[in-house]
Amino acid sequence: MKYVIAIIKPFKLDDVREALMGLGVQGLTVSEVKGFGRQKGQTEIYRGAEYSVSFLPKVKIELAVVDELVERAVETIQRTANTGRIGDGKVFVLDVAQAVRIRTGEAGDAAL
Amino acid sequence: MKYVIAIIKPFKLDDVREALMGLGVQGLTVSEVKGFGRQKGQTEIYRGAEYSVSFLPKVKIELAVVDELVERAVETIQRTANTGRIGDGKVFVLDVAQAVRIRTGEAGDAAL
Amino acid sequence: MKYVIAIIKPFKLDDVREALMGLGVQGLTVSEVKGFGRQKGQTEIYRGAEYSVSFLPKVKIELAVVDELVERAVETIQRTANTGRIGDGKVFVLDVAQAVRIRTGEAGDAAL
Amino acid sequence: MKHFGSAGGRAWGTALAAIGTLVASAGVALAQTAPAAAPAAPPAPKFDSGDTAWMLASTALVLLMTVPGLALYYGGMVRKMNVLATVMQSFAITCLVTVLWTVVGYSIAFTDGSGSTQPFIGDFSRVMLSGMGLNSVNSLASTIPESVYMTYQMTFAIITPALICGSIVDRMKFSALMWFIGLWSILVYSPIAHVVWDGNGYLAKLGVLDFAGGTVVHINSGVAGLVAALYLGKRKGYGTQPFHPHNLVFSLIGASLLWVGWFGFNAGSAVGANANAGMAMAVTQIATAMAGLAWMFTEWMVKGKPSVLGIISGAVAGLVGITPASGFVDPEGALVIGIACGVLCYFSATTLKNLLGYDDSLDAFGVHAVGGAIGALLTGVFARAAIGSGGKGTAGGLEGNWGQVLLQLEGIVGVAVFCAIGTLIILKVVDVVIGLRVDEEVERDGLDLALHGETVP
Amino acid sequence: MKHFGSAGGRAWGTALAAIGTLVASAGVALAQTAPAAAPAAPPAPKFDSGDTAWMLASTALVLLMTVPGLALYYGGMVRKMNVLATVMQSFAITCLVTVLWTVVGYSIAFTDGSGSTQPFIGDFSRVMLSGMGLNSVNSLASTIPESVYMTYQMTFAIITPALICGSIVDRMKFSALMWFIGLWSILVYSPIAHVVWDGNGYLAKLGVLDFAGGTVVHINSGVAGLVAALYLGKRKGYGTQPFHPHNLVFSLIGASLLWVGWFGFNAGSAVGANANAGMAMAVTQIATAMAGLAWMFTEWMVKGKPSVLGIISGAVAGLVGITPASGFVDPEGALVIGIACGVLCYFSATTLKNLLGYDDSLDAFGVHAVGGAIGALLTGVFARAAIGSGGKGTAGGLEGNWGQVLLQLEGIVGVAVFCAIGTLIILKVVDVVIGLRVDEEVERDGLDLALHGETVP
Amino acid sequence: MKHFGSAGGRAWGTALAAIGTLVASAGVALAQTAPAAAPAAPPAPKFDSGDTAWMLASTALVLLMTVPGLALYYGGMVRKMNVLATVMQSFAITCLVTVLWTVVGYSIAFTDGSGSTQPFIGDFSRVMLSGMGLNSVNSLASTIPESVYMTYQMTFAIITPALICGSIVDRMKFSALMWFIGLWSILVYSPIAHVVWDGNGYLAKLGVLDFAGGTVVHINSGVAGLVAALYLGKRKGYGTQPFHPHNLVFSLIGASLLWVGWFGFNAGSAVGANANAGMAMAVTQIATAMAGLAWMFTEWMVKGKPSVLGIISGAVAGLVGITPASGFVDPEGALVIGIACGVLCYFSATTLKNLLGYDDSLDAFGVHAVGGAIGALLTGVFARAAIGSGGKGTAGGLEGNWGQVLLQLEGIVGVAVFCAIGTLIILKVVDVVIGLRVDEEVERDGLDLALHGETVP
Ligand SMILES: Nc1ncnc2c1ncn2[C@@H]1O[C@H](COP(=O)(O)OP(=O)(O)O)[C@@H](O)[C@H]1O
Ligand SMILES: Nc1ncnc2c1ncn2[C@@H]1O[C@H](COP(=O)(O)OP(=O)(O)O)[C@@H](O)[C@H]1O
Ligand SMILES: Nc1ncnc2c1ncn2[C@@H]1O[C@H](COP(=O)(O)OP(=O)(O)O)[C@@H](O)[C@H]1O
Repeated sequence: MKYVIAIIKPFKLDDVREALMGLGVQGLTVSEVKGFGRQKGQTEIYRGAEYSVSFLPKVKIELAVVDELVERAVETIQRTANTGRIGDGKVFVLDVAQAVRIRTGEAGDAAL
Repeated sequence: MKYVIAIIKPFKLDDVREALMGLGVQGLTVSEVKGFGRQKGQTEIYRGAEYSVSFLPKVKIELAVVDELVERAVETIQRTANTGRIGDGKVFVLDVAQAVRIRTGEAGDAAL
Repeated sequence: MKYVIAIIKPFKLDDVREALMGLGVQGLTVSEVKGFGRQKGQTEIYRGAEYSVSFLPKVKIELAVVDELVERAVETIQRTANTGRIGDGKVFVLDVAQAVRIRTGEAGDAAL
Repeated sequence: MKHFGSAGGRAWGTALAAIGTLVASAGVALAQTAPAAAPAAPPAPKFDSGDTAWMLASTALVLLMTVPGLALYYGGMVRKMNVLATVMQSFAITCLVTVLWTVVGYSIAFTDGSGSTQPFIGDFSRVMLSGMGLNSVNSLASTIPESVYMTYQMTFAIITPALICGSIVDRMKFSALMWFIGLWSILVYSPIAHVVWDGNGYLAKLGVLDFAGGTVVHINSGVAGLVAALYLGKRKGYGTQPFHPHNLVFSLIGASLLWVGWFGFNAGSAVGANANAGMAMAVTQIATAMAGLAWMFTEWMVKGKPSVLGIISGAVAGLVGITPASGFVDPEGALVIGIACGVLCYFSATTLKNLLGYDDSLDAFGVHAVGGAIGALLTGVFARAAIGSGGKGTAGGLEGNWGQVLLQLEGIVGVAVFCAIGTLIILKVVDVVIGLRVDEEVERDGLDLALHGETVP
Repeated sequence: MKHFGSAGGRAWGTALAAIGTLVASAGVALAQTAPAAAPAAPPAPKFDSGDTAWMLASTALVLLMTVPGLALYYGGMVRKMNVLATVMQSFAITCLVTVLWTVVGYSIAFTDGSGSTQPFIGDFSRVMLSGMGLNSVNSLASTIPESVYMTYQMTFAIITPALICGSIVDRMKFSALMWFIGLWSILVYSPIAHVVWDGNGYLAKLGVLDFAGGTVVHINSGVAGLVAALYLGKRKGYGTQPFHPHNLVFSLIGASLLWVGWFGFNAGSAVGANANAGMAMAVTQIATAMAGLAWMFTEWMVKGKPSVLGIISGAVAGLVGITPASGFVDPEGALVIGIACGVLCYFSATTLKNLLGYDDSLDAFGVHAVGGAIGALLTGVFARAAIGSGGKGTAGGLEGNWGQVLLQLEGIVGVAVFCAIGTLIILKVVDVVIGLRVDEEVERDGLDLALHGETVP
Repeated sequence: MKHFGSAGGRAWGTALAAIGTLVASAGVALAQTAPAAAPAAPPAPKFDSGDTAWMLASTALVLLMTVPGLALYYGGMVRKMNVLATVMQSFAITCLVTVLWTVVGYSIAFTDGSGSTQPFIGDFSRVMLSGMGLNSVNSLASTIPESVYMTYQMTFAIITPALICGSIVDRMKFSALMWFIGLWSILVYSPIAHVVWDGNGYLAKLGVLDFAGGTVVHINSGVAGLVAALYLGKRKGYGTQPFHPHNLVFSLIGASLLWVGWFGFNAGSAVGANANAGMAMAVTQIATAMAGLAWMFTEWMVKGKPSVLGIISGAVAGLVGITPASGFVDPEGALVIGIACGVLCYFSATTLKNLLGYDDSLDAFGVHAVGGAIGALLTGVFARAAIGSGGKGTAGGLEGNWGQVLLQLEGIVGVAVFCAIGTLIILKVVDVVIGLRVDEEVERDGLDLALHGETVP
């Protein structure tokens, strides 16, 4: 099982979620994050002070997927979240040592 | 050392934290996330528009634990956060390559 | 490639970001989290009720870095975020199995 | 002391009977609707435009107290998942009571009535406000149009039940609340308003002093709140889980608007733009500020920190305490009332509540009933003949008339007992018919989404 | 019926010509500035201090409706990324229209005018408010200083275009909005205010009843909103993505302040502190509450839950509906108007909008135009001779004068058509010159940061 | 020019001596408490109910400016961790100053005084408001009860020190603030109010025009703010870290309530519901809107974007600027004052502040002192004899009386210098006794939790 972490543009969330569902993904977890990268933010001005916004709003998606699905999941995210513009984000894949479903105590792939 | 990521129902946070403390866990980090899964959300209605709430509020707990504790930590979380109802959440365990305590620079298990 | 997760005090964020940039890090992702640990919070009082604030505001930084940089990145974070006071936080390093840049589809180190 | 003897007991018994009559005859009255013919227009009365201007403005100010004032004051104090449900209560009650007051509430409270029920309720001559035309006048407000007085009093009828919500937030069904408040407004509020304020009212005739509603509004709502809190029981997790107030900035806005609006409440109760109104405004401001400081410093000493929630609670306690007194006392009396309310309400909302263990969630009882009672009693102490009624007022204890304090006590006890019984009966009926409390899961996950299908960020 | 024949048509044609004249002559007038000499001061008029007090207070109340009232009502309903852009619109329009009204708007709307344009626009004698001194009086408000009446009417001129924004949020350029509103205020609002309210106005002379602005303010803004929404097209993602309202607590504050401020709007339209004002306040309160309940219960039945957004929308619908009627109907009429507006606006803002598929984002049309039209028509039905004009008012349908309903219909149609044409022309011009809509990316990522360089947390 | 010679210097020296006397004798006076006997009631004066109605309403409006207006205006601009501490300051100052004004402040400011101190302070005859009964009248407000005038002036005494907080947020101890403001209110505010507004006041006698407080309120608070900002030093991280305003929606609500409430401030300063009040309201509205636009367009040109913070800052600058002028100028003067304040305050709060490098955190100086000075000077230019004092007013420069501009300058300088010295002394004393600034760690992690034990979400 792998743990996929994707940082994407916020307005792409619903598309990505639906595309993953289409793939058979049953669950995922989402959080609001701020991203710093090549994409440069705009400037916020407050009276005398100007701040260049170095952090841009992004959405982080985390999902554990069974090994067979990982490749397609990553590819699906990459394709769906893509706008071709700088700042589209990244996908990282990590190994999972164990997984448990809290409701039932099921472990391993059955936990998903 | 392992990195335990648990997605639980928000109102269980305090119980879980206390149970983990009882186990000897010294620290953990918490964030508010939105979860998508088998549990279906309610419908929000705004004048003409209805949105089925596909994302439900969840809490994510992250904690690094020494190898000896992992099993018990996972089991404790599973037991404490359990309500038996759909949407109780998941626990994932990942490998940690290294850990450092910022205050002292201590590394490895001593960092926790 | 490694995935570095650092929990730091919020007011250190800008320093850490700049120090990492100086090292050649191109991107990172930040989220607001609440930390529980040795550092004890203050007490909040609402009329008759007193709550000891067990969770303190922290900032979580996540960044994927190429293997060559990991050590220096961790060390830089540790040094910059350090105040010498309890509650300074932790750095954890995890292995990354794969990374993809959404905009281009580039994989591996080129994704960063 | 005689008022506490059998005569007093009998009188309050009659009150309950009067309410019975009310319930019975209301149906009839509503069926016939009102005696449609507006009385042959009398010669147009000469209204005072200045008095009318102030009462129009006061009406707006008192409405501002409930929406958005009270909505925000309460809404900011509950947990995030119940914020919308809480502000919804104030807003919906504003709508509901407006309609009920139009249909029957005003008629019960502010018409003369007749016979043995006269000391307790009015009659049905103003059902649907029939007969209230451009030229009509209520005898309690002779220099302004009746339409203004009716609307002004309506805003009091609105805020009183809305205050009760402070005791029952986080756990009462919205549907049950609507029934409870609707019945309470007609069966408890209107009669008590009649008893205390109408010229024929039982307590008014006794000489109980209540300028702007210490008994009618605050003791009444606070006692009803306590009864409801006890009936409903505690919120799940009360005392064990942290109940973090969502956003005290909202509460501070609410408290501020309560303060500003209270000028309409107290100075408006002079029913004119005159020196009585001016003095009522002055003492309101002084007592409120003093009570805010008193609560703040008490908390600072006891707990080590002065909090936003503390100072605004203190200010509200001061506003409550000066309410019955505002037309009768001078600035020095106001300072004392302020200190008393700030300090004592602090302890009643913290120590006392914790001691007795009931979950009066946002302290409708601890602040409104306790503050109202303190204010009503101290009115009896500090009333000055030179201040009340344009200078021909009742003297209080300090001017030698200690009997007034006993009278005030009778007012407090009478209203509290009547209110407690009425509230309990209504709660029981609603509970049996549709149930009062939300499901455990709804309570745990928040009322906003479950009851109203909405959330705040 | 004759008003719908050719005479009526010609009249409205003249109206457009009058506006042409206006545009042409405005330049000239502004160039010459105003006939500087203030008329030799006539003997100081004796103002009524009570009436003046109430109109000063009313002016403050109506300003409160737009800032912060409307700003919050709308701001709370849009997505988080557009909150500041939305509140900015109300605030900037307040500033812009104040200046334009000073420069020329008041003069167009509330001076006598002359010749064939007189039924449609005034003249330029009050450009830059020249000649408005301490002693001057507007004939529509004889007991108060003209400065008060001018400022009071200014607040109406402010809120009307601000209401339009409900239809165009989330997608219109701020610069384009400034131009659009500026032109609209002068070329559409001022003439319509003259037509309906000035003694020489075309609709005023016909006998169309509009106490406080059902046509001038609500139908006008609502129709302009619809035209703008259709012209701009839908927001990206409308109907497919969830558009989560940022924070309905803000909307509830806004709705509450609209309610409170509306007392100044409706009761203030009596231009004095008298029984007419009192009755207007009473019926405003009653219709609003009734409409809030009506929308809430309708939604509860249809959708299963009573929502905060629902009850506040209903209350606003009731405020809109009672606006034209408030000086003419009694409490029973108010209850009917309230129910009608609550129920029908619910369906117009939900079912009807979804059916027809336009993106009237925050329902400026669905609530204001529809509610305004319902209110204007029902004014014709429920107007009572004993209520209007200090007791010497126009009778409505229920008192036998059904012709009034047709008159009201002419008022509605006349204003709607004129407004629609004027709005369309202005939009087209601004679109051609600077473009109306923001870039797709700006719309997607939010207007706050892109247009104003700021964000909310 | 003579007023700047030695006579003027001596006069201001006496002022400081008068304050010395004040400090000394206050203790005595308070010990004796007040001459308890209320003067044998004179025949009841005939108050004007319309004037009284407007002044009651105005008092409510001015209170609304501070709570919640100013609290929100400032609270929305600071970082999230200091929001509650900031709103707490406004609320606590409201309470504190109310009590101090009751005890001694009103007496110092608005009684006649005697002897050589008369031009600078009053006497102690109204300590504890003794002698203020239903029939008493203040000679500055002859048509309304003294209780109303006292409370009205109290709201000015409240907002002035609350404005200072804009300069010192994020770093001053709450306890130190209470001491500082308490002393400042008695020793700086009350004397200056006497000097400028009391019939016997030094500047009043000279003929300095300040209708509603350009010097007393705005220059006074702005200068005090600057002195405090300089004394305290910059906030940690100022200029290097981003200080993100918590929520500008709160600031916009605050600015809007300031605007609405300012009608009570300026039009209320006519102390009656008359044509002067009407004109003051009109010019207030016009100057505010013009300044809002002026700041917005300046920022738009300079920085490329019109911001919410910009337009609301401009509006506040306009309100400040028109304050001294509001009873004296006509709409054209108002437009010029609006433009001047909008543009110049923009540069003073941005360019000038950055240039000089002080950390006047929320620009109490840059907006209030600068705007107040601009307004005070331009009052001298644009005052029209036909507008002031019911038509018998002072002419300004444009009507030939350029000497008035110099007089105004003397007023500005006199107030600024006196205020600066007084403020500095008080700060020094409080600093030595209990220390002014919070610990570095508290400043870094936020005042909300450390000082008040509360947080916002
Ligand atoms: N090394 C990294 N580790 C973690 N997150 C990253 C990293 N680099 C970029 N990100 C995240 O991806 C987002 C997009 O990256 P950016 O460099 O702006 O554009 P792109 O993905 O097109 O190269 C960033 O805002 C940040 O949230
Ligand atoms: N594959 C997954 N990866 C990450 N998080 C998941 C995954 N599946 C579920 N979750 C998280 O767990 C929560 C509960 O899952 P759900 O399927 O609703 O119920 P259950 O845990 O009872 O099977 C989800 O809301 C989501 O936050
Ligand atoms: N085992 C852990 N796993 C994850 N996060 C931790 C762990 N221990 C501590 N933290 C995080 O680090 C923060 C600081 O830890 P704390 O024990 O208070 O101080 P220190 O880092 O100085 O030892 C905590 O608030 C928490 O967010």
